[in-house]
Amino acid sequence: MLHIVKKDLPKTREKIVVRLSAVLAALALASILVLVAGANPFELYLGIIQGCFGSVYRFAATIEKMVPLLVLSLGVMVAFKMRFWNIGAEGQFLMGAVGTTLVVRLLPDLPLPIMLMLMSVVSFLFGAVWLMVPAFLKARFGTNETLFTLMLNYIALTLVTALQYDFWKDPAASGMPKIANLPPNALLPGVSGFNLSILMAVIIVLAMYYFMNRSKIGFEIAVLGESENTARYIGINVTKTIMIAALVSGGLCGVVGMMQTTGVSGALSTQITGGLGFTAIIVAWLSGLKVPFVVVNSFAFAVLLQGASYIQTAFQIPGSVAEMIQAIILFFILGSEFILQYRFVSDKNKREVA
Amino acid sequence: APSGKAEVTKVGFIYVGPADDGGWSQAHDNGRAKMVENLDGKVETIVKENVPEEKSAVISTIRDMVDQGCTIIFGTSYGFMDGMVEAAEEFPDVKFEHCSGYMTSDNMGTYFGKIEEPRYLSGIVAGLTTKTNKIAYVAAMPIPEVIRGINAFALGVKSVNPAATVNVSWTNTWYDPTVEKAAAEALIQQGCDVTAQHQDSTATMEAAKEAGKLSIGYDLSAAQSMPEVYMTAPLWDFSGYYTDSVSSVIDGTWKSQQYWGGMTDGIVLLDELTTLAPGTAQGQIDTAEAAIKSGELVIFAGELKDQSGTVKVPVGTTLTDEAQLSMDWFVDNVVGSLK
Amino acid sequence: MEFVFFLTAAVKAGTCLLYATLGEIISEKVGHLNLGVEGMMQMGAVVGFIAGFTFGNPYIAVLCAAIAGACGALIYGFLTISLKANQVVTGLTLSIFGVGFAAFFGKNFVGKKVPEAITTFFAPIKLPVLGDIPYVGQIFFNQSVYVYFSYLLVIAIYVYLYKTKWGLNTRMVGENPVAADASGIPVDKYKYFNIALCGALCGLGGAFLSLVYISIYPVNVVSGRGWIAVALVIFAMWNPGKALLGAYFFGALDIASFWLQQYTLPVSIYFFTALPYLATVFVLIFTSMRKSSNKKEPAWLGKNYFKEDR
Amino acid sequence: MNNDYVVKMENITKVFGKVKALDHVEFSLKKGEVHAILGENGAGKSSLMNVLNGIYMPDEGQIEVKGQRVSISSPKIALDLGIGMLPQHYKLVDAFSAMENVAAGSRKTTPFLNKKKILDEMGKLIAQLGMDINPNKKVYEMSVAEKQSLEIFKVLYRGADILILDEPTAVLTPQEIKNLFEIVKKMVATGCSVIIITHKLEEVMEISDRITIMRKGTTIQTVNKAETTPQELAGMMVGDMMELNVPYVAVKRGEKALEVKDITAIDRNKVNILDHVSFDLYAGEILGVAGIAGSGQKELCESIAGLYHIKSGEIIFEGENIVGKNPEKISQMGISLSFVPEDRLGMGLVSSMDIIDNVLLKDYRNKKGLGISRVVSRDKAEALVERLNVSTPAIENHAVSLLSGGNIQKVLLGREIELEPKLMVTAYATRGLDVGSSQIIYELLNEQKVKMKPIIYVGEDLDVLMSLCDRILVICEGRVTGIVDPRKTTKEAIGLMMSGVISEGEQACSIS
Ligand SMILES: Nc1ncnc2c1ncn2[C@@H]1O[C@H](COP(=O)(O)OP(=O)(O)OP(=O)(O)O)[C@@H](O)[C@H]1O
Ligand SMILES: Nc1ncnc2c1ncn2[C@@H]1O[C@H](COP(=O)(O)OP(=O)(O)OP(=O)(O)O)[C@@H](O)[C@H]1O
Ligand SMILES: [Mg+2]
Ligand SMILES: [Mg+2]
Repeated sequence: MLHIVKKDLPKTREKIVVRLSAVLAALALASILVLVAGANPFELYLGIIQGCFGSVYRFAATIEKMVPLLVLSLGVMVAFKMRFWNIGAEGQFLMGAVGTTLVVRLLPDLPLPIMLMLMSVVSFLFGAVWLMVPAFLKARFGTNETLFTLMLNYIALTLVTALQYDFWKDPAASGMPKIANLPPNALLPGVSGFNLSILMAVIIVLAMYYFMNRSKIGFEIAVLGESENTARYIGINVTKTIMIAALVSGGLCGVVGMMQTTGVSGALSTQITGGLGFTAIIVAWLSGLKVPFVVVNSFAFAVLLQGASYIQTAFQIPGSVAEMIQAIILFFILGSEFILQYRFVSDKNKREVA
Repeated sequence: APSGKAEVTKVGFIYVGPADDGGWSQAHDNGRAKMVENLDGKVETIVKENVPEEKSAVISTIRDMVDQGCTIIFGTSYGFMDGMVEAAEEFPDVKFEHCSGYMTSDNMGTYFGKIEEPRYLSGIVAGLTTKTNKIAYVAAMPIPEVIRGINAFALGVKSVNPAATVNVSWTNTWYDPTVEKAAAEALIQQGCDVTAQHQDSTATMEAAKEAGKLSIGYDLSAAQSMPEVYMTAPLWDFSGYYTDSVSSVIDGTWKSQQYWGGMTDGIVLLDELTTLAPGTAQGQIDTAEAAIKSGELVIFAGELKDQSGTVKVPVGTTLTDEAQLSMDWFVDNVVGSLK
Repeated sequence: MEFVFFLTAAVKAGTCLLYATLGEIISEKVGHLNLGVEGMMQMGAVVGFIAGFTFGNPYIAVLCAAIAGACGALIYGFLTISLKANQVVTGLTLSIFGVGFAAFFGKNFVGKKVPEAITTFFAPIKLPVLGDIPYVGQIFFNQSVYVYFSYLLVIAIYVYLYKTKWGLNTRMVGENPVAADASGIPVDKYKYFNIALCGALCGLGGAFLSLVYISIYPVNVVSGRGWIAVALVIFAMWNPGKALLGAYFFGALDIASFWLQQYTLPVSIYFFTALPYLATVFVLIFTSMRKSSNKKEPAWLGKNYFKEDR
Repeated sequence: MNNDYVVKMENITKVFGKVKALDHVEFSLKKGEVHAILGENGAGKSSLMNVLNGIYMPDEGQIEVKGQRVSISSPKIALDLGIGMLPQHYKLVDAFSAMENVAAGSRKTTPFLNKKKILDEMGKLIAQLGMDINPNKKVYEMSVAEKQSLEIFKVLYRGADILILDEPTAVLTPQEIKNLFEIVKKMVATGCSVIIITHKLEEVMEISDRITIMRKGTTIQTVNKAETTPQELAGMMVGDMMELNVPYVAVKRGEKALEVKDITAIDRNKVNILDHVSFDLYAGEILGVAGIAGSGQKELCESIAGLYHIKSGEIIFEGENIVGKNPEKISQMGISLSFVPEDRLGMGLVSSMDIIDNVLLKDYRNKKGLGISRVVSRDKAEALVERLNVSTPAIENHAVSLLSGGNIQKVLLGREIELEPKLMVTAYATRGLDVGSSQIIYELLNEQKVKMKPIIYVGEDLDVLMSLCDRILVICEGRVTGIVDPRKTTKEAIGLMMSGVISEGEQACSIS
């Protein structure tokens, strides 16, 4: 018989080895699926890599997928650090996009720089409010935020659906349920896939690194996440800190809504998030809520996403295979954390006499 | 042979649903397969299914396809329009063909068929069939293409049964059997005894089958799959158009155009009536079909009133192509709102 | 009469939610927030359909669906119970997996029809006596056996949770596994059992969609109903009886728009789409405002248990 | 031979990460005895018992129960062997009634719950043991003592005949301790064997038959009570003989530092948890607060620190009424609170952070700007560990939750003292601490007093209060029943006040 015990904090090398092995094991298992799908797994994995780095355009596509994921993950991370399970990134993203579109609808003629600034602020606020409501209720009544933010995703989605199919339906689209494309003075400047949102993301990463590791409020968030009693005791204003964390967390996710609407999609729609809000939760978690790893892991996920879309067209392999490979890799990484935190001890020495 | 390989033209197809949806996308995919067969060995196709009608998704799909060497790309859903227009600008050397839209450029054309012609004929069948004088019509989205179809159908119904109404329910999706079936069930429970559809699956007919009603299909013949309810359907046949278009790319004669073919061109047709259709239908349809083909019968010819009774097309006039392409009103025997 | 038909349809539309919700209630009662409901439903739907299509036998189809759902749940269970992985993240991953799984294995079945044998088996059957009660008979007792089975399940699960020692132990594990362990309850076994049961029920919910609710296999059968089930658990306040009512209420909202299109409404039709979520949020806030720890979520919901933790 | 012993543990070793909690420990329990385990904080007492109860699996060693070699891999197996434990932290389900807590997991419970039968059975046993348990009461409505009774009842109900009590008296009032010991005696009379962990030597002398002393993960010795003295026991515990007396340092008291005027506060149940409390506090004095648990001590401390809402009254500090100020403001004014709650980790420390970050908790606001810096805190943490002899493998990247209870407490109190506050409020500073560590704490407090700091000391042990404090404020059910000079009164008199008898003459002295 074996039993498990907690072990020392793992060494850096061990972490790398374990995680890499997990990914390799996952790929090995996924190969079976690929074979079922009628392709050569080795070629396919190579295809994923080619799909991400094979050409400038493909690389740009990878980066384009990484940027929103990165910022969303950073946003989610802030809340998670406080043990506030914000799984509403999807909804905050949508609300940010709604805010962005609202700015354009109300003030269509602003010059580009002012337009962009105003849209950033408004999308930030829209995303922030979408999280501050559950945050406030959590602070006030202890309302379960996991479930609340999950619900808010769908409320936001219905709102966008209503806007797209009804209230903001573009009359010029002759009945097609879509919201009008943004005018040129509301589009993020950029060239073929690379645009200003990359710069925004870099700034956000640096700011968040400082915020989480070197700022008072970041420290307070961490303390609050560990123990509310202690936070109150050292004089942290609990409600205020929760609200600030929610502001930053929801706000960042909201800004992604602006980056995607103005930089990629060109118009608000129900499809705009592509489920990234959920992926971001996984990224933030796998990164141990540490900024540098969020960057690394967002890139890794972007590679998977872009690679998946490439093999679909290149190998005519259904996208669902890519989805399953992605999930299998995640399962393995999630499982491998166990090896890093626990170890097995055999209790055979007490077994011999029963 | 390797020597032949160099001349292979790569063609991209973007579908809104699965290629085997039993409806719209499958109609295109059948056309594609036929085209590949016709142009034996000279083309290779890349297909992407289930692409959302959202600009960035469309553009990134197109970029993928261009990156893999496609020189002509067919986008087969109305909602792909924005993305295709922008991609056409980004890739001036690639030809684009968009089905059912209205935007064109030097390297982007549109193609579509006058499906309202067979729809009108199917309306005749429905009008003759209904006993309750309520016909269910499960429809995707209130865009001109669909509205036009509903109106043509309703006019067909009216031509044989002025008392019958066409009851419309919107699903806001091209393809979702679950939703389609629920919508159809609701209409049937509300008294409809014949169903028609502008949807890409056969779920509406399934609902009719469970309730013991009869159906008009769409896109593809369901004579085999739905023998219990299927009477006929307005059908698509894209193989001719795809073959012509891709050939013109191969021999360098491709030009941007707005193609809008009718029953005479073979891109649209009415399926053979099954035995479930009323006995009198065949004769009336043959007459109407001949009249349409000869130009004697114009579907949207006055006098046409909308639901509120306002005259939209006065006696003696016909609706212009333009007005047809932006149709946003229902004729007066349609029940349902435009939202 | 039209309203009675509407309610009949609502019960049918709510049944898939009911199965999944009962499953998720059991999982949450044992302290595991499994956000993989959507995925498990998908797995059940596709495997159930394939089995049904291949063998034409309703029992085999339903059994396979339950097993598929349970397998999905066991992946989640193994990761969160034995390997102590984060529940939210694992659940989300399971959803991604299940959707991919269904899309992949269901690809060749898209557009295929449920075999006649199964359609007949699951066709509405009017129950003697009960079916003759005015209105109620038509709404509740003129349904498929699949629906009748869900009535029995509600009762069985209620009895299980509140009237048996296994249910008491289960609830203790969800409220405080430390206490449960100290009381000699094999915590992990209870967790595995309940989570597998949750998966089986979610699988059945998914298979209801692919075998009964529709008759043609579509691309994405479940399309978000798993998330509504997660909402419904809260709406029902972890109570199987309320889950039944809630499921029909949510089911009604799911189909309301098709029945209301003929009427001019005072509110946007999208309000009805949002209503399940709004109602759930309301319940969530309302229950948290109450002081008593009754009728709240299980105290250890979402937290893993390692007995040597401090 | 073996039949005499119901438990024999040999060579038990248990390692947690870098900490060797148990190092080849030997322990045995005779049938029908009360066996006390004594030891410093972190000596491994709880760990050893957790091994016996199947919560921890030992890395090495053998266990024999009732003559059988066994492997106890879960509490269930332990229970099957008749071993039940009252854990240091209670393991009850708040949302359940007492009955449900007892029935869950019990082998006696029938597949379909038969409430009536369970209630009958419980009633019988409750009467037999003379316990005060209401089977229908929900745990979240219970007091600490009630919860403890319930925990003990739970294991007895399951038929345990080897009972482990881990620091059961730490949270009880003298009366409750008496009741507990009554129950223990009744149990022994019916053939049970009891292991009891405590730090209080007089309790050991009162209740036990044999005593095992542990130090740093090893057993030092097992002795018969009749053959030893408290002094000898204390000596074995800490390694060498220690002065047991708490020193009183006479200091001439200074200015009035704090004035509490007629404060009243209500708790969740709308009861006056503080009822018109008034007193003054002077520089250079230690004001003790005595009272049975739950009399309002916690709320009093929290009120001063701004953590508890006060309904009426004033607290004047440095000429200002601080009622209604937020905790941050109050701590900036120099008032420090160190409160050791029953579960030790509840308040004041962040369990998953290391010592440095826990020191930083109180420091980080001192730096200007939006950022933080760990330089100063690192030095302070080093000094603290050295000065209070905290045993920890590291001050960095080693969560405080991995330390033993006593060491956690040293970190908490040490940090507060390092802050050089203008006013110190400490509650239960030595709760659960061993003699040596307690001594260090008292010295630290006296040191502060000599520096003319005003100190409020809430304590549990009357002997300590009486020799350490300048004055003792006695409260009962939220009311001040007296403020006395311990050198002019008796323990009995204070005991009376704690039970609600107001001493008028003494109260007058508080107003002066
Ligand atoms: N979540 C993660 N995702 C990917 N790689 C990781 C992750 N966590 C750790 N690593 C790998 O492990 C290495 C070190 O991580 P670790 O957390 O041990 O750092 P550390 O030295 O403890 O830093 P810190 O002092 O900030 O905690 C990294 O270089 C990285 O390659
Ligand atoms: N679960 C655990 N994880 C890590 N370390 C542990 C754990 N349990 C105990 N330890 C360590 O083992 C040692 C012994 O701890 P234990 O709780 O047995 O001490 P104790 O004698 O009960 O002390 P106290 O009187 O303070 O309760 C301590 O150093 C403690 O930090
Ligand atoms: Mg201990
Ligand atoms: Mg580290």
